Parts: sequence; C-alpha cells; structure tokens
Amino acid sequence: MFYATLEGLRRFNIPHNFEFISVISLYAQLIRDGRLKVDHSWNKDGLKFTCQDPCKLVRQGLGDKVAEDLRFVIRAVAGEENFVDTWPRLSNNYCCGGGGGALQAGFVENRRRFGRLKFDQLAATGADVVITPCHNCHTQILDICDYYGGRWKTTHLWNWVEKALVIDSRG
Amino acid sequence: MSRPKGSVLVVGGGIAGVQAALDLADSGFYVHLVEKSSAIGGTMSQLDKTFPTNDCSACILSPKLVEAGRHLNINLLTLTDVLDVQGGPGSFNVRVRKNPRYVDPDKCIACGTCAEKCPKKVPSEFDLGLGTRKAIYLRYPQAVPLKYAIDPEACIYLKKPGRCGFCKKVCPSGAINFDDKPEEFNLEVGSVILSLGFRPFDPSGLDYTGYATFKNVVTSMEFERLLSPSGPCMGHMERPSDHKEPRKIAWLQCIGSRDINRACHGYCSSVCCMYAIKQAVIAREHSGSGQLSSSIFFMDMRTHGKGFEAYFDRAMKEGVNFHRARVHTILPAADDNLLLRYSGEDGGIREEEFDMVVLSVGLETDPEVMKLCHDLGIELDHDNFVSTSLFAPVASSRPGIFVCGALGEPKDIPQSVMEASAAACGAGGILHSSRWTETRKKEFPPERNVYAEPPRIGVFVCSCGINIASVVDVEEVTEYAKTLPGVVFAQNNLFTCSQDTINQMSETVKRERLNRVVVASCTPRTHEPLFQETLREAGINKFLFEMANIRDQDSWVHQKWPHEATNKAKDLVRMAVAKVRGDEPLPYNHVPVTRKALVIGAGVAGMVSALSLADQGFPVCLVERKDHLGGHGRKFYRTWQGNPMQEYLEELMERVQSHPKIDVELGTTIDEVEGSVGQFRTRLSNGLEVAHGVAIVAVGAESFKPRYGPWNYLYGKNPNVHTLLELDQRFIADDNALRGLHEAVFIHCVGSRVPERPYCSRVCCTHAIDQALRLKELNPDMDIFMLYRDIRTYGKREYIYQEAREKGIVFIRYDLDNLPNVREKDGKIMVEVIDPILERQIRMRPDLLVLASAVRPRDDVGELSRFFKCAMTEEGFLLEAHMKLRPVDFATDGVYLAGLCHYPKPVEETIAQAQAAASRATLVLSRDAVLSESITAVVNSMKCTGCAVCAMVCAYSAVTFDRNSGKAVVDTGLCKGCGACVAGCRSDAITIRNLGNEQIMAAVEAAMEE
Amino acid sequence: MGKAIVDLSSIRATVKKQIAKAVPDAHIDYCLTCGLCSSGCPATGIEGLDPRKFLRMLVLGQDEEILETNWIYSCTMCQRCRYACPMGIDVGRIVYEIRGMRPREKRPKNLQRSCDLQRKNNSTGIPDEDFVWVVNDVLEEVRQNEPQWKDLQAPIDKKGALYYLNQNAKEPTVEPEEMVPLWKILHVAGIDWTYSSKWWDGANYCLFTGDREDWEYTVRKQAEVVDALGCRYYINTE
Amino acid sequence: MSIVNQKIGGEIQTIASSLLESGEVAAFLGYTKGSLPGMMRPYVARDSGEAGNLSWSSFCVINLANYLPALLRSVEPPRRPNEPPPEGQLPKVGVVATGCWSRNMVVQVQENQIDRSRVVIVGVSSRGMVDRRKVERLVGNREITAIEEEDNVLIVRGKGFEETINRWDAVRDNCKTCLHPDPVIYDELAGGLSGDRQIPDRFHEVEEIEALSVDERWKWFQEEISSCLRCYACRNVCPLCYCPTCFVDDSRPQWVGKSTDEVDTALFHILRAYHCAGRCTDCGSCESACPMGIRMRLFTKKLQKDVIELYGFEPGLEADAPLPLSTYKVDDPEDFIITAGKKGDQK
Amino acid sequence: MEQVTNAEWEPRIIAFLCNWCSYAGADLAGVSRYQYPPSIRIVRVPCSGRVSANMILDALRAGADGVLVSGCHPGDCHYISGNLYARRRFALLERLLEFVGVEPGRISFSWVSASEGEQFAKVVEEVTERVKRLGPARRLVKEISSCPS
Repeated sequence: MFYATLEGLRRFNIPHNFEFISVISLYAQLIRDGRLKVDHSWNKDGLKFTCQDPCKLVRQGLGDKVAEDLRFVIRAVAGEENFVDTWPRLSNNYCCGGGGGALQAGFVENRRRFGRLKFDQLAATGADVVITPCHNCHTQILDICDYYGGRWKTTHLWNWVEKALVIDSRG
Repeated sequence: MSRPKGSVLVVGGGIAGVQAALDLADSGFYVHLVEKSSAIGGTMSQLDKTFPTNDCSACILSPKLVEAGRHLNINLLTLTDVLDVQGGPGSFNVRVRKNPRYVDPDKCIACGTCAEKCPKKVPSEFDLGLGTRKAIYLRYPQAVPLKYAIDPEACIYLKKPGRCGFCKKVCPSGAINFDDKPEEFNLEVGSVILSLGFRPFDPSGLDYTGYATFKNVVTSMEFERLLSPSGPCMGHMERPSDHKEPRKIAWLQCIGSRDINRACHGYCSSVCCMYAIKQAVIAREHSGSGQLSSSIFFMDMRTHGKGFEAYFDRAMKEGVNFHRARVHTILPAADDNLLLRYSGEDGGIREEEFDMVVLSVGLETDPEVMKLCHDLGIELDHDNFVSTSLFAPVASSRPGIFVCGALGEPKDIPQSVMEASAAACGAGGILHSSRWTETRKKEFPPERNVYAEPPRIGVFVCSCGINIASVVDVEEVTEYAKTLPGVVFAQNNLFTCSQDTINQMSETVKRERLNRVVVASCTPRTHEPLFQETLREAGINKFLFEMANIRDQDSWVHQKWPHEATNKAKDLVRMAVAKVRGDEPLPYNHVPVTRKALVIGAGVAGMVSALSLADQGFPVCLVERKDHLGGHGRKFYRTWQGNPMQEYLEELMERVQSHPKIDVELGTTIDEVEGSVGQFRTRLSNGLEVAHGVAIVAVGAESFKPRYGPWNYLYGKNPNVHTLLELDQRFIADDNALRGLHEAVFIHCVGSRVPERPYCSRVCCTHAIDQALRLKELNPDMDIFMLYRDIRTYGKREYIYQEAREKGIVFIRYDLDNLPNVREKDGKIMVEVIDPILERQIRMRPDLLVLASAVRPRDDVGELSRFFKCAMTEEGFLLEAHMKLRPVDFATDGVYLAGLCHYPKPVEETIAQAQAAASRATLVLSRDAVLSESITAVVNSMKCTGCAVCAMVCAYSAVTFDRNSGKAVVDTGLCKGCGACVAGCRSDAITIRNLGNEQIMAAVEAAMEE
Repeated sequence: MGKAIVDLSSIRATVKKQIAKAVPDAHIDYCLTCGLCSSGCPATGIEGLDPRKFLRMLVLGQDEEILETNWIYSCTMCQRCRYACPMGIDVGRIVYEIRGMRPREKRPKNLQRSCDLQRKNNSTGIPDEDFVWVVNDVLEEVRQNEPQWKDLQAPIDKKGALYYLNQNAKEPTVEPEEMVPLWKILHVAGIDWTYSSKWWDGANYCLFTGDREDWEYTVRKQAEVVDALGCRYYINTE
Repeated sequence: MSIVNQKIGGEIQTIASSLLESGEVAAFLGYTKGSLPGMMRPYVARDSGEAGNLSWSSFCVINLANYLPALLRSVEPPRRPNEPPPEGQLPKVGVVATGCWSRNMVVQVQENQIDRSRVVIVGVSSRGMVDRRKVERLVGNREITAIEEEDNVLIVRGKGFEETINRWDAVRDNCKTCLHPDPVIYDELAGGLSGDRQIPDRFHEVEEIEALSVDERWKWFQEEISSCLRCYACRNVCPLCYCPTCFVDDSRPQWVGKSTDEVDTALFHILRAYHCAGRCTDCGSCESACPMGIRMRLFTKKLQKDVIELYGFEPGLEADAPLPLSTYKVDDPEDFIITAGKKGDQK
Repeated sequence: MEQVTNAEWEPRIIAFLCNWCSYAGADLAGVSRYQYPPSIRIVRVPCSGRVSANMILDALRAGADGVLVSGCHPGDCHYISGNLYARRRFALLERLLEFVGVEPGRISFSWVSASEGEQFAKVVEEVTERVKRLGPARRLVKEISSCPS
C-alpha cells in the first residue's frame, strides 16, 4: 500500500535517502518526456475506460495530482474520448471498500454492502474497463463487479500501457 | 494641539460607508468617500430582497445613494484607490489615486447609446459573471454616480488605439475621453473610516460541492442575481444549465463558514441562515403558489436577529423544508439535476433530487483589502478581519481610524449601518471642535414674493441630446407649450441640466419675471433638486416648480411611436402646467434646536450614548429610574472575550459622574413629553422640566425568571438552579464553592423561541458557553453538559463554541418535542434528555443547573413609546424606523434607541448602537435649526368633523385628534407628506400643500383635454 | 443496540481520552454532529453505525460498545469523511487507534495473520528465495518466448540502480505474468531499476491492524533495504 | 294596539320621565306620533311632562343616532369654535336605541361624534320597522287614512276599505335581514332582548344584482337612480353623514356637479355609499326617507357584504375594533391586484 | 368627441404612481428601454395611500378610458403603511364600481417596485390591452351622455 509506506516514513520519522514515488506519476512523466511512446490507435472499437482513485494513493497520499496523472495516462493509452470520468472523483472519490484491511478482515457481507456505492458509481459510467491502480481496489472491484453483476473488466493500468507501447524499430 | 481637520475620509462605498459619510456630512464634516469601483452601492446593490422585511434591496438603498451622490459635503471619489495614510488622529495625510473613467462625468447623461453601440461584451462582475456587460458600462441601472465608465481591460480602442472608438462617435454629449489618465493626489483629513466590506467565499476549492463542475450549483450571491429583476434573467429565476425555471432547490449552509478544515474559516458568517431562508421564500414566491419546493440543509439554524425567528417560523409554515444535515456528496442526475445524499440524525441515508443547488457561502475579507489594511498599519485578526475590542467595537488598532461593517466581522445590514453611525460618532469625537469648518453651505438670494402675481410660467423643453429629440418633436412641444394658459415663455434646450443652460435658466426667470417653472426632461427623482436649486438662485421659491418626464417615461419607452410620443409629451407638459399653476410658495420650515439631549436609562447603552454626546460638547440629561448607574451591566461578569465587565462599568460610571456636560437624574422617571424634534420638553418625576432637542431611549430589558410554567426546571425550588445572571453574580463574588462542583448542566432557550416568546434572545448561547468555560477554568475536571436547540454563536463567537467542545464540554441537542426532563431526587437534581444522534436517553445528575433564560422587554416600555410616539414590536421591544437602514432611529424624528430595549444584544453591539444613536443625534444637535418637511398636511378646521380617520392612518403620529377643539391637528414637524390622511378623509378637510385634490384633479383633467 | 439510559454522571469516556493522548490533533470533541461524514461515508448504516454516531459514542463514553463493534473493520479508514469534515476530524485515524486497542486475539484473524507474516518478510509468507526464483523464471520465459523482448531485464539487488521497485506479493504468488507488463514498460523507457530480495513487498497490513509498532518495524525495514541498494527513487507499483 | 310596542312605549316614557325628573339628562330623544297615519317623528322631551308624548311603534324608521350629536351640542353651554369645553361633566341626554341605531352610536363614539359618558341609552330590541310603501302596495296603493298596529298584523283603513295585512310582509328589507336586533350598548332597557338572528341569505338582494351581467348591472343602476332629485334626504337622515360641507356641496374641488346630470347623480350615489363603507349598519333610514323610493341601501349593503368578506368586520359590534378603512392587515386579500404575468398568475 | 374605430384607437389611461416605487419602476422601464403603449399619463403622487376614491372617479369623469394605481409592494412602503390602507380602499372601490356596472378592467391596481422596470412595462401593456378590449369609456364619463349599452 502506497500510503502505508508513505505515512509510515512520515509518522515514524524514518530516515531515508530515497524519494518515494508512485509508478503512475512515473508513467505520466515518462510519457510527457517522450521517453515512453504510446499510441491508442489499437482502440478503434472505442473501448470505454474509467478508473478508481485509490484512497490511500490519492486522498491520503499524493492528492489530486496523481489522480490527474492517472487520467492522463489512461487517455494517452486508450484515447482521449474513451475515458469516462466518475463522480465523485479525485480526492473526493468513494472508497471501494476493500482497503483498510477489509479484504482480510472477513465481514464479507459488510464489505460488499460498502462496495455497493462504488459499484453503482462505476456502473453509471457505462465503462468497459475499470482501471484499478491499487491491489486492494483491484480485488474489491473485481469482487463487487462479479457480485452485483457488473459488465466491465477490472484491470491494472500496466496492461494497457503495455498494449499501447510504441517500440522503436531499433528494439 | 492645533485644531483638528474638519473632514473625514471614508473608504468603501457600500451601505456602511455611505451611511457613515451621510452621518458625518450631515453633522458638520466634509467627507471624501472613496470607492474602488465605478459606482457606490456595494454588495447591497446586488441583492434582490433583504430579510426579514423582504424589502427590495435596490429600492431602499437607492435614495441613500442618491443623497450621498449629490451631497454638497460629500466628495464622491469613484474608481479611486487609497495608497497611503500618514499622520494621526486629527490630522491624516492620505495619498489616493483616481483611476481614469474615460468618460467625463460632467458631460455623460447616461443615455446608454455608447453601451448599445459598443461591440465588446465581457462578463458582468455585478452579475458575478452570469450576465454580460459592454466594455463601456454602468455598474448597475441605478448606479450612483449614474455615469458610464470604460473598462480599460476590455476596451478595444484603449488596447489598440485607432480601432473601434464607436462610443466616442455616438456619444451625443461628447463625454468620451480616451486620453483620461490616472491622477494621484493627497487629502487632508482628521479621521478615517474603513468600510471595505467583504467578499463572498469562493467555493471553487470545495470540490465536493460540485461548484465549478455542475452548472446548476451556484453560490447564494449568484442566486441573488438570478432572482433580481435587474439580474441576468431579469428576475425570471432560471437555472444556468438550460434557462428553465427550477422547481426544486436545495440550499447548503455553512459553505466557507464554521469550517476549519477546508475553508480555514472557523467563524460563523452570521447572515447565511437568514439569507438562505429569504431566498427560499422569495424563490417560492417567484415561481407561484407552492410550485417550487425549497429545502435548506443546515447545522444550526441561526436566526438570532430581530424578527428573524418569526421569519424562520413563517418559512416553515409556508412549506420550506429544513434538514438538519450537512451534505457531503452531490451527484449528477438526469436533466442536469443534482442528487443530494444526506444523513438523518438517526444515521439513515436519504437521497433527494433537486434541479438546483445554492451554496450559502460565507463572508471573508478580500486579499486586496487585507493588503490595504496591512499597508495602513491596521491590525487584523487571524481570520483577516479588522481587530477591535468589544468595549470599543468600531475602533481599529490605529488611533483615529475606525472600522464598520463586515470588515470587522461578518454581519448583516442593520448591524453594519449601526456600526457606520458608530464610526461616524468616533470620528466626530475627535473632530467636533472643527465641526462646520470645512463644509460648504449654499447661499441663496431672498425670494421674490409672488403671492399677488398671476401665474407667469416658463417651460423648458429638453432634447437631452437626442434622447428625447430623436423620438419626440421637441420644437412642436415647445411651440405648443407657449399656447397653454399662464405660459409666458417656452424654450427648447439641448441639455437643460448642463451648467450653461442652468445659468441661462436662472437669468430667464429673472428677465421674464417668471413665477412658475416647468422643465420637460427626465425624471424628477434625479433632477428635481437641481432645478429647484436653480429657482432658488433666481429668487423663486423652489416649490413653484414641476417636471414633465418626457424621457424616461416617454421617448425611451415609445421609440417606435414618435407621433404618439410627441402627443404624450404635450399632454405631460399640459399636465405639469396645470399642476404648477396651483403651486404655492411653501415655507422652508425651520425648527430651532435646543442643543441638549435627553438620555433615558443609565445602563451601558445610555451611559455610552451620553458620554459620546457629552464628549462632543453637547449637554446631556441622563435619567435613570433606579437610584444607581449601571443598569443590567452590573450583573455581568465578563464578555465572551474575557474582558471583566465590572471594571469597564466602574470606569464608565466614573466618567459619567464626573463629566461636566452630563446631568444625572437618578431615581427618576418621565412624566410627560411634549414637542417634537429640536424642541422637546420633558417633565421628570422629580418635577424637573428638561428642554431638549433629541432623546435617546436606552431603557434596557429584563431577564426572564421562569418561576412558574413550562420552563420552570426547578427554578426557585432548588437552590442549585440559577439563571445566567445569577451565576454571573457568583463569579463576580468569586464564590469558592463553584470550584468544588463536579457536574454542571446548562439548558438553553429557557423561555426563548417558545410560543409565548417567539424570538431568539441572541445573547444566551454565547453567554452560557462562556460561563461553562469559566467553570472549566475554576475546575478543569468539572463535567459540563449543554442542552441546546441550535447553538447561535454567530460571528467570531463561534470560536468559544469550538473552545468549549475542545475542552470536553458536551453539547446535546433537544427540541420542543423532546424537552429536558428535570427532577429532584433527594435534593439532588436529575436531568434527562434524549440524545438525537444516539437516540438514547441520557441522564445527568448535576450539582449546578443553569438556565439560559430569555431576555424580555420591560413592561413599562409601552408608556415610554407613547410619550415619544414610537412603535413597538409584538413582543414588546421598541421598533425602529426601518429594520434595515434606520436601525437606531425611530419613525419619530429626533428620537433614537439603543441597547436591549431594541432587542437582546451583547455588550459590544449595545455600545456600537449607543454610539450610533449618539451619531444620529448629532445630526440634529450640531445645527441651530432643523429643516422639516415643507410639503405637509394641513387641516381645514371648518370642514373637519373630528372623526380622526386621518390620525388613525398616520404612520408618524403627525396628525392627532385634539379633544379641546374636536378637530384634527397636524404637527408639521412630524409630517412626511405622504397623504394617507387626505385619501382617508371623507370631508376633504385635510390636504397636502401643493398636492391637494384640486391640483391633482387639475393635472388629471388636463390630461384629458384636447 | 441496547437502549438503556446512559448515565453521564458515571461514565468516564476513557477511550476518547486515550485517543486524545495518543493523537493530540484527533479533536474528537470538535464534532458538530453535522452529519457530513455520515452522508459521505459508504459504511454508514453498517453494523448500525456511521461515523457521526461512532464519534458520538466516544464523546458520550460508550466505551464498551466502541471496543466491541466490528464497524471499525468496515470503516476502511479511507478518510473521505475527514476530507470534507468542517472540523477536520480524522475518523480513520481514530478507527486505527481503536483497532490497535483491541487485543491481538480479538482482531480479525486473517488480518492479524497478514501483518504477522509481513513482519517476518511479506504479507503472503512466501520465502524470499521463491520470489527471486519466480522473477527469474518468468523473465526467462518471456525472453525465450517473445524474441522482441530478449533483452528484458528484471534486476534484483542491483546496487546503485536509480529506481527501486517494490512488488506486491500478490503477483509472484498467484499471477506472476502480471509482473511482466511493468518490466516491459520500464525497459522501453530505459529505466535503471531493481527489485530487492528482501522486504520487497509493497503491501503493509500492519497499518490495518492498528498496531503501531508492527507497522513502523516493516516500513523501517523497507527503507533500510532501499537505502542499502543506494536507489534514488522508490517506485511503488500503485 | 300592539301590546309589545305599547309596553315598550310605556317603559320608554317611564325611564325618560325619571331621567328628566332626576336631572340625570337634560333632554330625551325618542319618537312621538306623527300627524299622518303610520308616521312617527323623532321627538325631544325636555322635561318629565313632555316624556308623556314619547311613543313607540313599528314606524320608527329614522335612525335617532343622526340627531344625537346636535342634541348633545344643544344642551352644552354656548362656546366659540375651538374654545375648549368647560371643565367638569357636561349635561347628558337620553336616547332610544334599537340594534342598528346603537351600532351607529358605537361608530359615532369611535369617530368622536358623541361622548358615550354623556348619553344614557335606552335600548330597545327591534321587531323590525314597517315600510310604509310596502303597506301601500299591499293595499293596492289606495289612499290610507289610518293604520292600526297589532303585534302581528296591521289593520289598514282607507276610503271604503279595511284590510288586515301580515305585519312581517310589510317590514323593511333591512330589518328582515338584520342579525342583531338587540342594542349593542345601552344603559337601560325598554322591553326584553330577543337575541341574535340567523339569516342564511342576508345578502340575497345584493347577490341577485351581482348575478347580473355587467351591462345589466349598469342598466339597473341607471334605472335605479334615474328618478333621483338630488334632494339629499338620504344623506340628511344618515347618522354617518355629518360632514359640515358634503362633497356634493364642495366647489374647490368640485368632485360632483350639482345638477341631476346622470353622471353626477351616479357619482353622488357611488361616493355616498363608499363613504359609508365599513361604517353603515344598514339602518334603512336612507331608503325610508327617500321620496322617490330609490333603493340606495343596495349600494351600502354591497359594501357591507364586501367588508365582511374581505376583512371580517361588521361596524358597531365592538367598541375597540378599529374601523376597517382606518386599519389594515399585512395579509389582507389582494386578488384584485394585477400582476401582469408575475408570480402566481396563470400564463 | 369624435368616434374612432377600435383598431387604431389608443386609449387614454391615467396612472397614479407612488413616487418611491412605481414611479421609479416606470423610470427604470425607460432606462432599460422596455417599450410599452403610449396610452398612459402618469400622475406622480407621494404614495398610493394618497390616492382616494374621488381621484379615481374624477379621472373617469374627466374621460379617462382607464385608471391605474400603482404603489410599492406590501411591506416596501416608503411611508410604512400607506399602500396597505390603499389596498383596502381600492378593493372596496373596485368591487362597488363593478357592482354598479362599471366594466371590470376600467380601473386597475398593481404593485411595482423601483427595480421592476420590465414589470412596469408589462403592467401597462396588460392594462392597455384590457381597456382596449372594453373600448372607449362611456360610463361615468361627464362629457358624453352615458348610454346604457
């Protein structure tokens, strides 16, 4: 969990010499810098994407900036017009209900009840793909999609970045 | 020290600034009124209606603005910035910069041709971007000064000279001046008043509100413009997304207030609850009977002002929904609607769809204002409001510089107006020895006696450039005027109001020996005073004058019917001539002023009023019913900011007693009052007769003691049950027993906001919480529970509510359906109440129970109100002349009120009101004589039957029934000339001078001739 | 919930006081009971509770019920309430403290187990050698099967790499092929990166048990390995 | 002879006599028999002897309140205009008052026309006064030489005929629709009280006109007043019309022409009625006094109906309720205000 | 007086406007250039409470085809309560006039505030329209003999 480390370093004042970053910001930076070339032409069928803003990464972690990076990357790899945003979004987005140990703690019924709001919100976007940058979100959203009968595909971001990669002929 | 300057700088032309300027200019000081924008009026001019009277904001404001705009002793500096202030009390040197208007105000006739032709549209800041204006614009239709201005940021010509310039081409009076330059200069003043107001909180940063994302989420200020007839949808109330009329609106309270997390504003903005209710009510009215559903989502309903609670009750009865819930999530719904998800107190989630959401945004200080205050060395508090002390509520940290209005703390209009007068009083206190030294006075030649002369009427027909002439055939009208009976002279002018025509008119009157004048031009509402003054300059009584409004009410509204408009202009001229024929010269009624004040009541309000006047050199007779000074204040321990009350009071009493200008009459009441403004004679119970020019009523109020009835709560039965003031007594006495207490319970609203006393006592929440904090100081381990209905710690008082919670004082809400149950068991108090969140019965066993009981009006106020012919509210408080704009005046001239007899209020507001009352009183006391209305009622006693209908319908008690003669009599000093008496009289026995039935009939019949 | 009378004269609100001591800026008492938190919380209604009622129970000293309710495991400590709370009250943080007050044996078993495992090395409990083996195995497979990726790298313990990459334990244990896309991306972008063979798991369940000491220990270990490798950036895969 | 009225007449005599005898009142205003059959005229008794001339019958149609202010002035010591009244109690007068007359007296007190403390009111519950025109009609407009009144019938005699008619058939319209025959204020009573009456269709006369079309109403109005002579008898008998200069006599301004021009006559009747709005007690004096039989009561009755409908007010019932045109309520009805499409208006 | 055909006939309407609200509203209509028929002749009075029944009848008598009285909205009266007394006077007068056969629409009452320029124009339009439908005034007009039509 991004936050566990970030907040841990912060709260316990743990000495370290590195900078702690999210891979999403890294993707965005690489794409912006041109070090990573992506092409969304693969998505000629117009697969619609939306995403989850992981609480621990966005609201509690790096804020709206990383959430905007996430959208930037999705738009870059799936096509500008193929991204459908949720509401609420960014730092104000709903928690999926899988975080905070809920996936491990048992109380499955409660967890799914919690996830209902997230399910309705994602379903309302009509997206075909839900990008879940966080592992907990990924598992929870897979589960509620299945449980409540959603029709989207729940995936990590890296699959789509890979799909859109433009590899120099130099290889 | 050399004599102080006799002038004052007022910075900020909102209602507070305008009020301060008018008070000062009318009491002998010259005022520079500086306003940053192109017109005065401030926020109030943007509002649609005002609470709790639902007055049209522009309607009640406009006359004040016009008055300020043409006041001989107010130098209106619009588009002007204050750069620097040097010096100190009595002598400040102020550097200002007047920014270019690019329109010569002396030439602009506000015809609007320029704006019509201007090709550049930009969002209107007055409409908060909801509508557009042109690059050359009037800030708003009733702007004062009514002069156009060019916005250099938008103007095509100013950005690229040579392009555009249409306005200059079409301006009929050649007023456009693209070469206008900023101008810097210095002003020498003796005092400075800052009335820079506030700006509405910008909720863009509060993403969860959906503002800036959803078009149909608007701020309350934006909603005011949507409601306003002069707003972007001309009062039709459309929602922004599709211009449809909303059917269901939600208001969200405390947006940017009482929020230390996202908004960083821990204070309460004081006005939002009331304006939200007002908007909810008005919106329903706009949309017709019950068509619109309005819901208000709030934390605590804060309707703590005069008439507010009744307004709230009425709104509830009329079907406005109130939800005690803050809303976190606003979701988009179909048709641009919005879905609100909120939680009931039981924790149940409810969802409701609205087609519009209004954010009740709070008030904050503009960063530019912060910078100015910083540059001026004015201390700000941590919320960036100007720091003041509760005992000197309008004094800033820099001596000689005063502050009023929302700049000091969020507040409503009456409070701002009150403070404006208080600030004027502050400035007057420094500068009184220089009164009338810098003011200008108009001198007129003696008036010609025209009684015996037959009417010789002159008619001046104005072309108003092309404003009239392009539609109305002014030549034809002029020729026609010459044919009318009594008309000996008629002339057409390009601009009748231009300085050269005015001079020429004066000459014409003398040359032609005219004794009546008609000007056919624009509206008398703006121009009558100018022409009347011209008549006086020509030695003619100013009441021998009429206007025919052939522009605003003719050429401008019948542009497509030139023939009919010309005929109508002739009719209007004929009517005016018929009316003026009957006009008689009227006296300028002067009432000599006895320059002494009577102040009734020697509590804080009365003593502050008395001292404020006495310090300005006016003798005061201070009458107190009890045999000691101090009033209610003697019972208070400290203010909510912790200032010891008794020390302040001691000092105040000492100053009053030793002041050479104050006579104190203790143990004395009023027996009889005669006379009117300037000339009161009051007989006191000790036999003394006091002649005075003004009176200030400051008789205070009482604390409600719930000895019987539903709010008893063991009061008077158990020794450990106190009212707030009784607990204060123990604090004052430093009762050590308090330190040993383990548990205290406070019950709020004891006898307030209940059917028999349906008003909020305003002070008790703050007082009770401060007492709880005091108990915590005495014993930090004491458990304290506050049983409340709504916590009403408005303004900065919110911080002590926060502090109380922080200190572990527990607040439990109750309502009238769930009253606390107080019992006694073995001499021990037991209190039970249901906590609405836990939905569980809570039991407390306090060893101290404090009742925050109501402030109630004194029973003898009625008698006093009869003496001074002033009205009372249903609750028995005294009623001011106007709830919004005349908060310390009575409808009866020369009588003012201050303190608790007006409404419950804390000491800082009492002091401000007392200073304000003193300021208003100086308007009379500073003069040898006051002018009373000339156009007044007059009784024909031959016709009068004495039925007294006239007396009953007179709102000013100017007409009374005289038992001796059996006839009605008019006190011209009180009469305002409204004519309600005339229309009520069946016998034609009472009439209004120059507005008699015969004259009106002459005009009516003239209209029907041809 | 029992509806017996709450006798405030006999309650002490010990939990509230404990939290106040541990977290001076928790400001539980600031609560205005405005309900904004509850309106925005997806856990409202679960176990008969919502954030406001939860705070109210603390304020009115319902300590037993607070320590017993499993609502604290439905609250994901997501802080959505805190985000908009006018008083900035951090219910997530308070829940964290209360989770920590529960004796270990009363905490949800699987959650506690994840943390216990993490304290040893990673949350799934697979040995570090297995992780190294899986990475190399998968890498080898890609290099062989996809000729265009024959140069793909997945360095482990590469000292002085610019970037350190953690790896959520879920992939190496149940879906190892999910590691590959990221490797490819980093490869194409020419990123100089490395895994660590120790403390490589980015997850940290000790945060969720509310156990401060466990959480601190694991983060400290992670930081140590990254610094030991001398990486300038620590990339979290989330 | 009507036993009831005779008894009342006797009691009035007794009371008046004792009031005059004791000096309690300086004069007593009542009725005495007129010279024509079925005619009564107001009468002032100045001593106990004259009290014997007082009488009571169903023909007391003119409202005595009308004479009360002048009578009060007549017993005061003479003084110049605007000279304050002398100190101390001024002489009192006695007066007979039925329900409507007493209500007028209440209004007169409210309008400062009489001083209540100077009036001893002898209350009489009215059984309804008889309309002489109705009697004439009921006997076929033959010349009447004598009318004898019994409790429930009138025996009408003329040349060659004697007819007995039902008294109630001849009672005035205003009395038939009167709800409060008992005096509202009184100091003594002659005869008993009869209590308020229930009359479901008390405004039927007005409603019948209201039901007409506007043109029909105009026609009715024109016809109704066409015979008006502008003799002002209606005004002169009205206790509400006490202006020193009536608007019809005013020349500055001249509201109404003085001729019998139709418009001026119409304006006279409209304004006269309007001046009575909220004050008229429907005593019927005006109609009874009109030589031409104009039913001008309908105009005042219409206003009476509207005042009740709009403001829930009936004059004279409560001494301290302000007259409806001298007061207001914030939420008074205002359906008549045009809104030009603004709020609530159906588009 | 010459008979004109209704098509081109423009009625003459006397409008008594209170100085503080409705007269100002009429000014604002002008400032905002709201166009309305040239039918009204405005008489400025201090307050709608100044307008008596006599004045309204006098206007009709003098030949006005319609009379409009307009004041401040209830609660807005510059003189506190003048419009509230006026409201009662007008309500009764209007009903009485209709009772005696004066056409509904001859006399009209409205509230127009100083900020309701457009509203003023609309009121004039409506009043003019109503009067036009009725045709020239005949009843209570002095100059012409009233014909029971």
